[in-house]
Amino acid sequence: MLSKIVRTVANQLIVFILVFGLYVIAHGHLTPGGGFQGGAVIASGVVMLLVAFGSKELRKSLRERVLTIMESTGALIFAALAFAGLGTVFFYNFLVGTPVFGRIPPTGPGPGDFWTGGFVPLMNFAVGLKVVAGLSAAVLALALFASGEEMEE
Amino acid sequence: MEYIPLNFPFLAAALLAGVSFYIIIFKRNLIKLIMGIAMMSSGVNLFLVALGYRAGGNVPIYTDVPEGPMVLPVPQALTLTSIVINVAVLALMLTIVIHIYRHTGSLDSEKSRRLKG
Amino acid sequence: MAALITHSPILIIAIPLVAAFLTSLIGMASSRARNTLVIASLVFVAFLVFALARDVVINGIRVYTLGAVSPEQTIPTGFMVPVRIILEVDGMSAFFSIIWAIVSLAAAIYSLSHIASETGQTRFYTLLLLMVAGGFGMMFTGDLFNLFVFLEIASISGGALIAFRTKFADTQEGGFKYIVVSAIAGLMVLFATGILYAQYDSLNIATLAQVIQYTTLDKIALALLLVAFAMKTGMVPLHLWFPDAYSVAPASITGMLVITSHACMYAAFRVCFTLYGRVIDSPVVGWIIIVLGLLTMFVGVTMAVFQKDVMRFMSYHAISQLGYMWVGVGVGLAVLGNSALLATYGRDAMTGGIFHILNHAMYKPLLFFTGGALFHCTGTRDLTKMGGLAHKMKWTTILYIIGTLSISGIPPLNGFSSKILIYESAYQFHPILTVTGIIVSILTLASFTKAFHSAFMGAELPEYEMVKEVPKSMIIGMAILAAGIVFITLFPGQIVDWILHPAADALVNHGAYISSVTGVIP
Amino acid sequence: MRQVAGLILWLVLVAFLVWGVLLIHPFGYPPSAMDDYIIENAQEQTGNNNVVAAVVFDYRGFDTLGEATILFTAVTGVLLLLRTLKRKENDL
Repeated sequence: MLSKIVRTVANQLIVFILVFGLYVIAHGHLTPGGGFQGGAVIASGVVMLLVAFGSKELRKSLRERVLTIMESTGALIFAALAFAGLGTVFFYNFLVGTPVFGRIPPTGPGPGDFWTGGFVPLMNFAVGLKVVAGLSAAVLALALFASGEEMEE
Repeated sequence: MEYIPLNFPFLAAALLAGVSFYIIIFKRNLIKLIMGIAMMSSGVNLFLVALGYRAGGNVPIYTDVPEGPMVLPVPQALTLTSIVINVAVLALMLTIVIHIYRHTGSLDSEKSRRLKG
Repeated sequence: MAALITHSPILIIAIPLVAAFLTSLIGMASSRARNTLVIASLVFVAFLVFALARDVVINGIRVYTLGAVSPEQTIPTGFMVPVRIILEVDGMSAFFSIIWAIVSLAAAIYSLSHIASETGQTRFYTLLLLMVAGGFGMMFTGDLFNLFVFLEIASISGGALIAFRTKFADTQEGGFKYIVVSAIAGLMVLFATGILYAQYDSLNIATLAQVIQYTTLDKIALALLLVAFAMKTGMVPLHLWFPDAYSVAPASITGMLVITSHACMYAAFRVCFTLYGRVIDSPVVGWIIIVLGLLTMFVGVTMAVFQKDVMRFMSYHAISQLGYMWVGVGVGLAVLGNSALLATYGRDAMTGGIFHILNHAMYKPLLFFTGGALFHCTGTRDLTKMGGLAHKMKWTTILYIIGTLSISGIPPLNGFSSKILIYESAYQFHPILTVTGIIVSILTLASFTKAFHSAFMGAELPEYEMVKEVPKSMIIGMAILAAGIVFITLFPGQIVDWILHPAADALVNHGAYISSVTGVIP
Repeated sequence: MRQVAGLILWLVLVAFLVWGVLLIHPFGYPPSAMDDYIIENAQEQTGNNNVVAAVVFDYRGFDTLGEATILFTAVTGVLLLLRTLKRKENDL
């Protein structure tokens, strides 16, 4: 655990990191970024908390079991979105043309519309969830092991 | 915007991979070996992403982009995939190295080698 | 049913994936439900594999374009090359997927009691299913980058599973070596993919095969691909990591690793025969493969003779047996350009090599499983410390004998049928191949007899007085493979007609593979 | 002796790589039939302004499923290897 100044600053900063990460994930179909990148941003915020508070303290609010459930859920949502196109073909972008994220942007450079992209924004969220949980779980597990803590099954 | 002689970016990628080969062949410390593999993957990623560059091209993202040619999107997607794969490989390798260190008390690949023959 | 067959190429890959994700959730609640899910999904996948293989052998190559308007629409309307990822299942892929389905099912059943006393079983089964998905992906994909992705899935899950027993130091070293070798091989494949993409702006194997020119760059890419896949299969002189990794994994995983090395062999065949099939300088590459294959046979068996560790001993034999397949298919590759020689003996040599893959995929996992059973009961892998176990472990002894007779090529058993095919056809190509093969075969029989003697025969040792026969699920796992051996022994001709000739013809006939994607016969 | 052999192997590898990359098309002028098709049609076919996102999740979505699976595999592997070896009473 680091000094009080670091802990306080980390506590404030995590909000901004979360917001930025969510922005990167949510606008993955419009601007540079996406699920992997945004997930890595948020996971780096978790690593910051780990450094500031130490693995024992962080573990009180972030159990490995919860992270594992989050990761599997993210992966399942991703696979389910791919399976949903199976009426036509696996990975068929079935949301294009529907009211949900189904708008087609005008061809060529433009300002961008949030409700476009078919299943891509949803997949970005699923992948983001998965990456956040996965990277945090891996780093947390390494930190716990290094400090001699017992892992839960 | 001009033609760069000798394909300089590709050469840089090849040399990066070459340096990492040196590390993998000659260094005995396991952490250095892992760093060598990380460098090799960086070299390959650099190679892939350099393949997709088009002279004077913009990012392949239509949101508020200036008119003009775009760089190729597929190598960027491949590089993204490859980066995530390398992160995964590195995490697993580091975990195993922690165990090796715990068992043998050494990171030297010659000292920790118990499997013979 | 027709829809199921249409979608089966993707379902065979996706069902183990989804089952893996579900396993990690369900495993938290109930271990019984988790085991049921694992076995049920693998049984269903095996059913799909057989249905798909039957369809492919009867109706020809099946393509599946992911994300297109219909599975058969490989090329988008108004364009000339494929844009999306295409799965392509021909006779060769179907053949390998049958092997993989059988062995992974047997390994999962075997694991049920083999790792019953360990912690972390939920994650073990999750990784096992991911490895299954990775293997099927490698066999079915028609896209070079996708091949790399699935190669990495299979390698990473395999590496983690090798290191499963973390309390032993040697498992960690074996797992580390496996992951390092896989990472380097994967990066070489990726570099070669980049080179091919840079020239032809495509990643689809069929499209690349149609336009490939065999320039210097293509030769470099070919060398990189072949070295990478040969390294993953443990071909001499890149075999040093192989026994270290294979001997320390849990026995069920070792059995599956054998098949992942066959999957890498499949990838090497796909590169030689399909991707470069139109342009390859086949005698040169064929001879390189044959010489290295002979070396692999010989080095593997000579190293095996001196081993005391039962799993290590079998790993060296696995290297040696892989040499037979390289030689058999290498002879076919060397005469690929000459249709007369190909008809006289080339096709038979390739059929023999592929037949040997099938046989090896049955008896080698069986032998590894019996080795694991010995470890399970005695707690040691050292052959010199075992003895007299035949009295206690009757079923294991019988299954071990079946495996031994088969690997040594004793006449009625299946190992003989494939070896005789290789010997006969390779003799016409060059007699030295057959001579080496027979010598290696004799050495194999000798060393397995010696191992049998030290582990099973002799007086009962006092320290193994409490040893009992292994639990039922392990015997069932081994019996599945033994049943496969018996089936092949009884019906070798039918096996050759049903699946081996279609597989060998699929390798030679790269035109069909290309035209089913591009619609143009090169 | 080993050092010399390693050095020769290394030099051969580097020469091989450098020789290879010097033969590739001039930097900045790649062949681009497939990519041009994607750039032109990504907006209309998938509705994405971000062409890279369209490639990652739509055209080559299966690769991304594999990539997500690899991350899942590695995290599962890390947690598997760092597990406690002691067995609890209600352990699964």
